[in-house]
Amino acid sequence: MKKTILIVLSLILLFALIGWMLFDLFMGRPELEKNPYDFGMKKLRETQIIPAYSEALPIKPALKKITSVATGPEGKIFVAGDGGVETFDFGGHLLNRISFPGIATCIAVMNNNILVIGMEDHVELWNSSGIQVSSWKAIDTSSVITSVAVNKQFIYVADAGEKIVYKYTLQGKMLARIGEKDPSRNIPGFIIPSPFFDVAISPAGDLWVANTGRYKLEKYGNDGSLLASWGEPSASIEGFAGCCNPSNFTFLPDGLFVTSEKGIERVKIYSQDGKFLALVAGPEAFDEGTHGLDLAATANGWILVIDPSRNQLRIFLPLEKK
Amino acid sequence: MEKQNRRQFLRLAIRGTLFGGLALITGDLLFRKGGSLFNNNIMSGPTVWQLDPSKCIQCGRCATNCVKTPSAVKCTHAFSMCGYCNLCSGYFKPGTKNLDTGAEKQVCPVNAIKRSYVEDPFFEYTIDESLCIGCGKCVKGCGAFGNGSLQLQVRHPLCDNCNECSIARNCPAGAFSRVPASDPYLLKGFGKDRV
Amino acid sequence: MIFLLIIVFLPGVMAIQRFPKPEFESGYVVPVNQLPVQRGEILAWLDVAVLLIALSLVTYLVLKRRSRMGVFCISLFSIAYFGFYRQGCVCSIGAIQNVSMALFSGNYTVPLTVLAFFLTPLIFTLLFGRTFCAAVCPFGAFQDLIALKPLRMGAWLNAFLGIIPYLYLGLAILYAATATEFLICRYDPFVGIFRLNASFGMFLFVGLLMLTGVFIARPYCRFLCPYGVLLNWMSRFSWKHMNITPAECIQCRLCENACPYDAIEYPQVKKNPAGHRKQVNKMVVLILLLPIFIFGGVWTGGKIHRTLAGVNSRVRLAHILQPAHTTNNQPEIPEITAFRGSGITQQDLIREVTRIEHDFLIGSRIFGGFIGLVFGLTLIRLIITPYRTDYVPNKGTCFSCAKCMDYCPVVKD
Amino acid sequence: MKKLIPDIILIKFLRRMSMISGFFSLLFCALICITFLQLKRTDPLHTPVSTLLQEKLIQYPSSPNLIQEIRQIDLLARKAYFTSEWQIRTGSYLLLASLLILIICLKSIELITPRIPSIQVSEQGELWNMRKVQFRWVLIAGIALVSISLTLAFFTHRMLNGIPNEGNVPELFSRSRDSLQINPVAQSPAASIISDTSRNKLRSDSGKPGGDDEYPTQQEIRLNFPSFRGPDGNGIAFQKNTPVSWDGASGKNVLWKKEIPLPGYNSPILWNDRIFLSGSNENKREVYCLDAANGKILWSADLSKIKGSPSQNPKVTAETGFAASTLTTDGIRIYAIFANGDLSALDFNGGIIWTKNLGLPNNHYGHSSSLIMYHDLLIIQYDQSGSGKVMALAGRTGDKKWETSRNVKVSWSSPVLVNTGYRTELLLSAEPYVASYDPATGKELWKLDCISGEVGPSVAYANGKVFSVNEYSKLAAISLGSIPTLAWEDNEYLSDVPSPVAVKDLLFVVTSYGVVVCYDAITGKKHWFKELDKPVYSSPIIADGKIYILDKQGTMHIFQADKTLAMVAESSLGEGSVCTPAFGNGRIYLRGNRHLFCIKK
Repeated sequence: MKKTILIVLSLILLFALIGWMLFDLFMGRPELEKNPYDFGMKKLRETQIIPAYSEALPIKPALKKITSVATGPEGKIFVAGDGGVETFDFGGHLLNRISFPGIATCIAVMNNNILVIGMEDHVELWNSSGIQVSSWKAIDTSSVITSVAVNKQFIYVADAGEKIVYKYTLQGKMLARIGEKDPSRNIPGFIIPSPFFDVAISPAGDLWVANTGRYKLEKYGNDGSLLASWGEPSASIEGFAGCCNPSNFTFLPDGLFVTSEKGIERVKIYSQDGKFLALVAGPEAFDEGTHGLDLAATANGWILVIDPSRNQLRIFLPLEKK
Repeated sequence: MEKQNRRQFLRLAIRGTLFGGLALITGDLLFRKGGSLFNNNIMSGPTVWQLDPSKCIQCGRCATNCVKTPSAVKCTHAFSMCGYCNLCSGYFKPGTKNLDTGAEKQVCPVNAIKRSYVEDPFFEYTIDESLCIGCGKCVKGCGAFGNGSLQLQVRHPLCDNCNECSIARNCPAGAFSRVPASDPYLLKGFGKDRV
Repeated sequence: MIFLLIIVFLPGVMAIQRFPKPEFESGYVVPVNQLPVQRGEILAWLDVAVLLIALSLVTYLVLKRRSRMGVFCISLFSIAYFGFYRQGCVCSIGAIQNVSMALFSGNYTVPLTVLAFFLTPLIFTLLFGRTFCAAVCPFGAFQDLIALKPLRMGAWLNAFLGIIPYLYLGLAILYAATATEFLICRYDPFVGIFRLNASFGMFLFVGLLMLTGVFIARPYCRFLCPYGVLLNWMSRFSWKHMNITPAECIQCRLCENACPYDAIEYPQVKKNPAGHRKQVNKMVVLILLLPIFIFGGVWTGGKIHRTLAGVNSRVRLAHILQPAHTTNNQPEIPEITAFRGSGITQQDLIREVTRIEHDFLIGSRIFGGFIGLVFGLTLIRLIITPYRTDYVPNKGTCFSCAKCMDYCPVVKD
Repeated sequence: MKKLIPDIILIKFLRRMSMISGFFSLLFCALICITFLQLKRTDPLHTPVSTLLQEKLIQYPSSPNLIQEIRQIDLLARKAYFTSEWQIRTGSYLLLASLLILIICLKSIELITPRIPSIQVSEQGELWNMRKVQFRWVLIAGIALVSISLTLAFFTHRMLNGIPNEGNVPELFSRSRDSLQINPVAQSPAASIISDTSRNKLRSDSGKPGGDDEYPTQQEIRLNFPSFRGPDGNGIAFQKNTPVSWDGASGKNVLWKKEIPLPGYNSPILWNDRIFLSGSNENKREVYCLDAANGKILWSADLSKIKGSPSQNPKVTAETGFAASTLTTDGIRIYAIFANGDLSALDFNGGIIWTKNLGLPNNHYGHSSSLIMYHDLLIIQYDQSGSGKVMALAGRTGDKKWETSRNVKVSWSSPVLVNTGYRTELLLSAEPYVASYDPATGKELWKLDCISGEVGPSVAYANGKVFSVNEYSKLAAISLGSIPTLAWEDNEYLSDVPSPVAVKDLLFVVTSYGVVVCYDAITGKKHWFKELDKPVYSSPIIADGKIYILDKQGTMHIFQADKTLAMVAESSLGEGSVCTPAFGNGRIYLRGNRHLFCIKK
């Protein structure tokens, strides 16, 4: 008698175990158990304030890997990428395409429509009809040119490899190295942990450089002296979030800063003295993990953003003031 | 007794067939194109499990799903990719102000990352694998903001090399795969691709 | 032996072309990642050697020396080696899956050592009976150890539960062949013990299984083990199988209750009261019914193929991606994040899933047919009149553990 | 040979040993379980206390004692974590050891105890009956197995069918698709039906909002005409053998006509044997229920003074009126909205279930967006100058389930609910964009700037393409996909009142000045166009493969919904109309300026 009870019990146990196996196999939902070690990215990517801009139809260049955008005179949009440069009008219609081997990492445009194109380790000048004007010699084997800026007399080249900004004449003669560590002139030097290193010329004609390792934008004079700087690290909307930000920046016609960040992808507008003004596009507008949102602004205040992850030129228009 | 003999013979026949079956299977496995003997994709040796950091999304299941506790998956630091940032987003919680090694500022749940001063403004970050539980929090932070030099990898001396890895089964990104034991590691950023 | 685990440090040989790191003025040198590797292949072959030796030793002990004690000692060894040292992960049972995956899904080739682990026991069994189960298989040995109060079960229970291994085998092969997952390893109760480490679910699982194992001897081997099915087939037609008595059986009936696995067949000399003709008719009917059994299985298989496919991770993903799951209030499911990152379109996934489900349709039909066949044959087997004069082990289910031998008073002169 | 210890004592001792070790092994087992659960639940850094303090720290950064506190707690937490890990490890060793002792003891007891050969008669009994029993049980096992697997298959089946299928899917899916095909509409109805049912299932087991409330299946809805421009609000009717020729003047094929007491530009809706519509003037608001068989007004509900209804009237133009929004129903309740934002839910007998006022719409022509149901959610597009929004109320209670604000200008278009293959999307059109929302949660799925001006027409949808049009703006075709993009656009023929309608690869645009254009939906090239030279305000409906266009003077122009221009018939109502027809089986219900007509073959 006792035997049978034992047998029955152990059999029930056996069946229970098999039942559990089946249940676990067919009904188990591993994907629903939450991650106890969540970094909290989702929370970080939530923005509290509404963007002051709305997105228009993006331009989809035919280039494989787009890297950089610039606006030229008479409202042309130049998009540089792997194997060439494409020119668009505001309607997003392709005007013409320049093709060349190699990746154009950055682009700037002179008033006479000459394109200044930064390749991996050297700079090339092209005219808008697709004829190469000149190709300068490589700066250094370790060079990684991430940005070029141009004003009337000079071309400034940001080299993330050498962590320095070079000042050239329009003909390609190197004049100076800007931003080298120099305690005597209390220049801290650039810290560039990753290949995001942007330069731009403000409408006032000043040279601004993004010192991403220090989360600051720095203003340099003609003599290479550090004139001003602003910016501080912060996950909140006013600051630059974490490492290597702002990854890119540009200026609006009225001299306001437009900055873009990676990590928490967002495009923001700051006043001349570095006060946060408005959000152009928050993280929800971009795929998570999008790096290198290169920026340009048009004369009528549109903001053009390179989206490498979607390989699109995103266009943001200001909402009319209420 | 001839009935017995018939039985005997029948058994012999079936035994033969069974043996033949085994032989067939083996032969196929060994000699077919890409079989265990004459194959060109060097998989016939023992295999190990490999985590592809470029697919990894740091869901934290390496920490929770490994048959070992703590997990055999550890954070590996590819120093040659590290920016040696002062504010390391893999080390500090986002939005940390004054940068010291205070517990309230650290991302790592088990204090497995050591932060040591190199020179202004550079800091070295090393992983103490005896503490690391492979949760990938730091990897997330480093990948999102920095160069992604912190990466999860299966540490093979610790790994039991199960026939089926229970992390692999639950990996949402399918980042695990069997690879020849000859080169078990795969670190992102080595080779051509730039960060 | 544990210290044989070799650790190789790869120097920073890999050419690194990358964004240049900061240049340090303090002469700081960037450390090299140290990437130690797995234990070498030689050791895998060593395992095979150990397996071979253990097998032949056990076979010798059972068939020639008839020593239970020896078998017991070997079983302790294999628990120690294959179990606790090798952590139960050089495993013939699991090897079924590697083999079937290699057979059916192209891009996987089975390592030779694994193949060896799959074949050796089968061949040995084909020659000498299930001596592998007796003491070499760590799982069997372990259960043998904890079978403290084995109770005998009715023959009908054995028949009833005896079906389960076939299902387990079928499923395991189905999932391995579709490269879905390794079912046997996933629900392998004993590795947890050998590793002293398991998920909580498995921990309970093995605990309870051990509890049953105290009263039902070798529950896994008899009512779950898929490899047991293959061994059973082999053993049935083995060349030399151990016998209870060394010489002539004297019908002393001392061994009647000796076997904790109900694997002893009693003498059967009486004719069937139902009469021979009736029996033959029954037989004929069953044989005619066999195709129907099979088709029934195929049909059922076709019906449940979607359910079975639901286990596949890709199919699961396709379900998860349904919008009902993606609401913005709870944190996003990692599967979805990963899918978005992967750059595969939903259409591609669907196409893939459709293909997988199609494979499963075929697979589960075959599976169903197989099970149908098993049923049919089992029933037929139950019709056949055995004719036995002696107490003999059932060559299919006998584990050749030599327990019964000690009960036999007969001595070889 | 003499033993050192007599067996009896030895056995006693062993018994004790085994008892003790057994007890300990159980103990260790329990302990391991407990610590294990502790360990799995905690991530060292996220003890509730520390997280609390962390939040405090964000408020007062650099308060030293707070930091101190956190660090201590943190240290403790980590200690606890690692000790519990250690405990488990040692625990399992101990467990193993005790088990070993236990086994050894019992084994040796077994060895020592002299074994008396037992020859009790085995309980096995006769082999034959034994075999019989075995036979029976194997059969039972077989039957059990089959039934289990079938039930399993049955219960998981629907869920497994929920896989999205759209575009060129392999035959395995497409077969099941044809079998469920009910109509020539572009997006596979099978897909929508299946995914909807599956969503119901998933919803009910994940307890989503309103999961408790029942609502009609897609098939039921498609047998009726429960909202403006058909079940999905996209101008597609699913009824067959619809009448084509009638004459209001002579009463040919007019089953009945009934005068509607109060004016209103809203269109009739149909559920089973009942028709619902509303009428209103400055100070009276009414909902009417008519018997579809004879046009008798079964009841009329007076909604003139409901709670919270604003005192002053909204300013509306004669072209819009006070009751421009069409009602909707879920087969259980009828929902009506009026130009002053009064919203009410009625039961099928005219009883008022709930009412509320959404606030006087700030809309210079008068609010005219119609209502639509998603499952048990009442969806309201409420775009007004200054504050655009779309919201969903629980049909049963009127509680707000979600509300999403829209950064748009005021609009007069109506929501469209279509299944785009693997999800149901709520499509709204207003300057500056066409936007899509998840009707279950209100989460914005996508938006695209492509429309401007005072948007009146609602969107059309077919085959993964959304079409939106407006006068002085453009006709935009948006192709969906991971990122919706503008497929093509045109600005030759634009409409400011009638909505476009699309089917398969054809798009029909009817302009308010009376031109019908048939576009190729994929490329945007025109197949044909026809000038009706009469203005059209009513929106075209495609039913039974024909497109029905009702002009302002009440003449119905019926064409084949086809690449080539083929006029089917022209039938006049004898009364002007600006309303959109509703289709029942074999019938059409038309609201003229004064009467409601029922047309029957």
